[in-house]
Amino acid sequence: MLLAFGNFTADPSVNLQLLIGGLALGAIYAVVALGFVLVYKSTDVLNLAHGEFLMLGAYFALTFLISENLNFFLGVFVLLLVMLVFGLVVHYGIMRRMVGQGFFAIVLITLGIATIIRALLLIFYGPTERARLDLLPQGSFEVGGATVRHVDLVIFGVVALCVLLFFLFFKYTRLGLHMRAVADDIEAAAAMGIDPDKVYAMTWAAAMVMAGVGGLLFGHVTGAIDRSIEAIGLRAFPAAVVGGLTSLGGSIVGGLVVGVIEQFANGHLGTKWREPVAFSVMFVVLLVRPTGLWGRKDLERV
Amino acid sequence: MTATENPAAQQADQTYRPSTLQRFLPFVVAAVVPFILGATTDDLNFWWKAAITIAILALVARLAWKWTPRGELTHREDMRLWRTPSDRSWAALTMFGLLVLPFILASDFTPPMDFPWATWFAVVNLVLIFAMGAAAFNLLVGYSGQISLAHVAFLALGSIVGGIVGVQWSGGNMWLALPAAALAGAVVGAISGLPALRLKHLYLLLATFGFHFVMMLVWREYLQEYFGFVGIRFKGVNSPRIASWLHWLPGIDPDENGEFIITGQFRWYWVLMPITVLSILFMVNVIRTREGRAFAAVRDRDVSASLLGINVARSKLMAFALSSAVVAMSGVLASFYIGSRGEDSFNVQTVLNYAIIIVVGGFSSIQGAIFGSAFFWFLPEWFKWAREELWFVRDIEFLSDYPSEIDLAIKGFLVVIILMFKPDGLAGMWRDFKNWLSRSLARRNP
Amino acid sequence: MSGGGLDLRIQDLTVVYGGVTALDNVNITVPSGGFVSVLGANGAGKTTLVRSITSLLYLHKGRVRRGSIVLGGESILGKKSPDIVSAGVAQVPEGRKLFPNLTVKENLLCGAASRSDVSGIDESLEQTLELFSQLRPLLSQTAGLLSGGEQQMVAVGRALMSQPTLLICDELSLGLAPKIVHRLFELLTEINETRGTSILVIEQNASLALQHANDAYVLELGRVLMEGSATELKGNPMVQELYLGGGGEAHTSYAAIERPSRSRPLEHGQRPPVTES
Amino acid sequence: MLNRWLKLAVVVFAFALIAAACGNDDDDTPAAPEPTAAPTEAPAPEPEATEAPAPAEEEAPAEMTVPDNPDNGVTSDSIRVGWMGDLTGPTASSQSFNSHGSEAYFECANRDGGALGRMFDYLPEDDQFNADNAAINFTKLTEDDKVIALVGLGGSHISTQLQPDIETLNLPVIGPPQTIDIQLEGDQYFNNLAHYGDQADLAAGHIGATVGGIENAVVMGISLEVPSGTEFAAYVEQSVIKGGGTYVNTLYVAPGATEVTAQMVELQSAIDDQGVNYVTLHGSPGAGLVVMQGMADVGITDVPIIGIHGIAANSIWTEGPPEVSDETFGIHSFLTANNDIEASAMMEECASLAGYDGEHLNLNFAHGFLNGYVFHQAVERAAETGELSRESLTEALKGSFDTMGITCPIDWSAFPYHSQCGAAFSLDAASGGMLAANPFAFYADSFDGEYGIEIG
Repeated sequence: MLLAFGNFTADPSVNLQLLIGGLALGAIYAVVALGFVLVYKSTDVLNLAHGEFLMLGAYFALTFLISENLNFFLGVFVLLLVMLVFGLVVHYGIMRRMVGQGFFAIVLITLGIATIIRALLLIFYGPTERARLDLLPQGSFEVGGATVRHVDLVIFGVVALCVLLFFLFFKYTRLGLHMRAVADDIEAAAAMGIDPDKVYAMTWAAAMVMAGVGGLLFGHVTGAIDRSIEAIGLRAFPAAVVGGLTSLGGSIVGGLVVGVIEQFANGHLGTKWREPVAFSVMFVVLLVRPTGLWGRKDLERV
Repeated sequence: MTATENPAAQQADQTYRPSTLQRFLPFVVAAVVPFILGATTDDLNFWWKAAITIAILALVARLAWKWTPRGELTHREDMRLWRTPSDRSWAALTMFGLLVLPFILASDFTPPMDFPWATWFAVVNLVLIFAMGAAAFNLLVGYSGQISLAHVAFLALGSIVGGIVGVQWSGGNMWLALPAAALAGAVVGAISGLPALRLKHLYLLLATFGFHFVMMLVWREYLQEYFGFVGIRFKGVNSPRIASWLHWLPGIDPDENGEFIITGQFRWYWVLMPITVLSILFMVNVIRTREGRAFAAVRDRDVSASLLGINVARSKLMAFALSSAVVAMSGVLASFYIGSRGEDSFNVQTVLNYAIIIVVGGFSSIQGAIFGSAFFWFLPEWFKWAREELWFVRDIEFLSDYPSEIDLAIKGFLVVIILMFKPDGLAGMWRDFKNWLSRSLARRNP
Repeated sequence: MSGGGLDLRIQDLTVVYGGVTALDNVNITVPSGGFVSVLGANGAGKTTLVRSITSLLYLHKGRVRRGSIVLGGESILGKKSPDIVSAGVAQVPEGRKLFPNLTVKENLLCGAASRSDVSGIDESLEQTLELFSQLRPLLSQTAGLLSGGEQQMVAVGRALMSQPTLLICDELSLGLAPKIVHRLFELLTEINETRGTSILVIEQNASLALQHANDAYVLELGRVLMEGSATELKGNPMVQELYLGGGGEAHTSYAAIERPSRSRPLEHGQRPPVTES
Repeated sequence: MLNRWLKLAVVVFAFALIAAACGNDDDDTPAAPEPTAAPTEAPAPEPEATEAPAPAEEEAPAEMTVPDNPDNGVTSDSIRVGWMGDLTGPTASSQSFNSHGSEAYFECANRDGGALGRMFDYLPEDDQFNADNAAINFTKLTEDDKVIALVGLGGSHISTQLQPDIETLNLPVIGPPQTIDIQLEGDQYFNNLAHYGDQADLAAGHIGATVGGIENAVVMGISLEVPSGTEFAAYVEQSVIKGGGTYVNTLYVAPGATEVTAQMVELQSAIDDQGVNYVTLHGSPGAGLVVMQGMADVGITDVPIIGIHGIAANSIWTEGPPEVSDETFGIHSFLTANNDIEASAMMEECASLAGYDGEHLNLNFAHGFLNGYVFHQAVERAAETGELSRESLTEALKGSFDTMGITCPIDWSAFPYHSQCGAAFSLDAASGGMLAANPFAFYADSFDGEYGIEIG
């Protein structure tokens, strides 16, 4: 029984439920992937702290919306504002000085930031787990024997909206154009009078706001709000890679694909296969098509 | 040709002159430390020990002086492990410290201010194990430039091999498990390095991270299949022993059954210290070989490296294999030293811990791994001691309320600060300090 | 704005990267409406000079140790690069440095990043397209896919989008066919003459640069080796020898000229480069 | 030349000054640690009580005095006792309460004068869910602090790694929070939690009582995918089958999982196909919450849950979805202050004295609290032999102890030393504490001592 290889079932409602669960999980992965794709695309930083940012968002949501019991919209506004300020702090306090440093040093500094956030959350919130949030519409309905939660639909909607907003922003606004220019070539952009510093600060703020949104959403679907939710940051890597690390739309599709794959691995092979299968998929994508499904071509390969 | 005749040689000689003082520096520092400690204790024996220490140090200093080359460095000298007299004296001092320190710690030395000596002994052992693993990690990531997050997977591999060879097959023979783990680490390491032939930087990092999760699956399966609920037990009946033909060595006394079981911090130290020192020297030596310099060439620019006739693929796989072999060995040592490895032994936090170690210690220098792991393990103990003993720390209630959390925060802040302001880490600071001291001492003496 | 360029005065400029001195007491003047070229081989410090003017040294961990850069009577040293662009300095960077994933139009619009007048930007875009008429059909093309000559035109056009009073061109000729380079230089002359924009050309291709420029400087190993009017320098035997591939009689004077050397004795107060083993 | 040395000397001197400054402050070197009997009710800090201990001794009442035994944590003014476990890390939310309970007890005991004229010196060490830290902490506690006993030992494989050393040192361990087989092998473990096998029996009994006879029970296990989860599931399976019930399968949840959709799908189909009518749950409170939320999400609200002691934490009920937690019970061996027990007032008082208000309603706090109380009793009992050492304490522990009603009376006279006590708990909404569904006596039949199956 220890080497349980699961039971392959052909029951359609089971597979449907797994599919729906996978899409729900995938939507969360998409939120996370969107966050670090945004940062990676604009600033070339692989942000390993994004899971912690998300956790920060979830805990802040807990504080503003549950403990302080603010009005929902006011609370969300305050949450996003705080996250935005935090993003500016991360940029102006730390990342700004790292421009021009080596790739791995920047990866490691995000690990340092992650460590600090974890320590601070431990100090201020303690180790005890909290109930998940229940501010978005609760309840569910049945589709072909499978349960669909209202929250999942809200998450889908929010994620789609975010992607749309980002798309419009990048395509049609001056700041979006400048962000893309900086992403392409920071020195040339600076020579054209675009202030990379400002663009980076905006990027970090936007990523942090995304993490706030993600934390708020994830706080509604995780079993409990505790330290373990930071792991979502690392678990969403396959999603980002499959979608292509430089493509916002790709991160959505990647998230959904990886979510479904994970859920089927979990359901049919057993829970321990979850991460290995997801990361193996990532591995194969990396070897076969490192740009992911929609990523840019100009990546670093041997 | 004497130095005065050739201007170039004269210049070289001039850059050398300060180092005559430099070579004394370690001994001066070494002599100062006992005096500082002595000033805070009433232990009279301590002064004796300090006096003997200084006498021996003076002797070593005399020898170091004698070995000092004059004038230019020849190529042969340049290729030496310890090139300059100051290198040599630091090495001598380190060896001396490594040999003498445990006796001081294990004796009835009365420390000033309730210093937790025995704990530090345990910490020293862990530092040795971690330094070995971190140095190998640094060799791969820092020196060879192959970004990998899979090193903890190789610790797990070491544990698995230790479990199979050291526990299941031979009932506690660590000496068999070590080479087996090195072999397995080299083979699996080379395999895990295959993506490096195609991928770089970020993509390599993610690929190796994927390898980590696959290895964790293997580890969990193995653990549950063969060891059930409690994890592998490397201690107790499976404690490693020292071969009977080694019992003639001084200080190795078998117990009443004629066996020498490695148990307790003191005995473990004598096992761990030589293995760690030798493996680190081995890696430092590798760097000096043609093969090792190829690693750096590939790191800096692999295209031009291949134009220079370096087999890039071979060099990358070599780096992976070499690093993984040593990491797997440190995995075996850690398993037998800690005594048990369970489900939580190789989590992502461990990956991050190693990253913290090499950042704080200093990226891309083998020395940095030693500094880093020492710092990583000593900081919490030092902080604990400070909270209990130092008045200005003791009074801050906040610090005592959240000790582990603040440890964590300090480590995080240090990683950030070091990467921002001192990317060379502690090793770099140490080098700067030595340079500054010898320069400022030498400035008045043209 | 478009009438009359500003003058640029660089005095005693010394720039270091870490411990290495890249520029040493450089004095260069671009008069208002002038066309100046700076010649030099690889490693002479030409690109560093551009970076110093446009304040991009920080991206390469360099810093100005001494000296001043004054544009139109106002010091621009230490200003941030967006402010310098706003002050009227535009550059065509070495190697073109287009934004490869952006379209040609977006690339051109990025050139106007320092401006906020929407209608003015549209007007400039139109002017630029008139100047480089073959770019018009390529507007929605991704810039990375263009040919080298087209890319260089986009790069020059992009620089003009900010309506500069001083245009700096770094290695305009690099990797391009001579015909295209000639065309570009003619265009520069045209811009210089019709708009009055001051132009500073950093070049390895000395014959071309000396042909179009009024004044020229020769930079070597971080120091200004020679300066003078373009015609003057064209006649200089050493310039002919080194940069114009000139005749044999120059050998004698080559040896006679004292060239700066990196291994010169250190000046008082100057710290030696830190070398660590 | 001279200048150089002068500079160096200045540096050295500065170092020495700094060191001396640090050193002078707290130089209470045990220069003359006279093996005197300490003053009795006195707050210890007698100014330089080296030469004249006589006046204090005269007033000593008939209380027991024992000589100092610094190698075993007994000094002239303190008795050192350690605690090892996770104060940070994924299991901290249950284990930290345990440490707080012990700390609260010792705060109270010290306020009331300690024991044997000495104060309890409680030394909790944080393993941070890491075996390497545990190795350091154990060395610190046993070699530097030289504690006489441990009143807590966390982490299953951490106790595995330490077992040989604990035996060598003859170090008594009171109430390790985990119950795993390894602790049955050691003569030093005094466990006041029921063994996993007994808890499984109890769960089976509770299931039987709920569904009208164990033979009607169709049970599905949900365990955290760690070795102890496998162990608990195997015991439950054995107990249910022995009673004639049906055990369907064990579902595993990965540690740190944030959702359990796939497991719920399988549970749902098992309910539909095989009629599962009970779920047994293993894991930390966090993992328990994840499972309960998952059940609520797919609408499995009519299948009751019974969980092992990690699940019996208040947060399961206060934070979990009410439609599921209403039907949830957790097995534990302790009572909290809201139950009608002798120690209620004392637990509350001590908790607030130690700054842990409200935690007296937590089962793990009660566990830690009792560990302290048992240790206190054992110390006084050991002192009757005339010396206080690890050996005499171990011997003294092999007996029965008062528990102030926090758990069943403890009798550790026969090996293996663990509790025969447990009950199914759920949250009492009125008091906010945990309430047993039935008194301990009700479940006494479940403790048959038959377990220890071979698995794996």
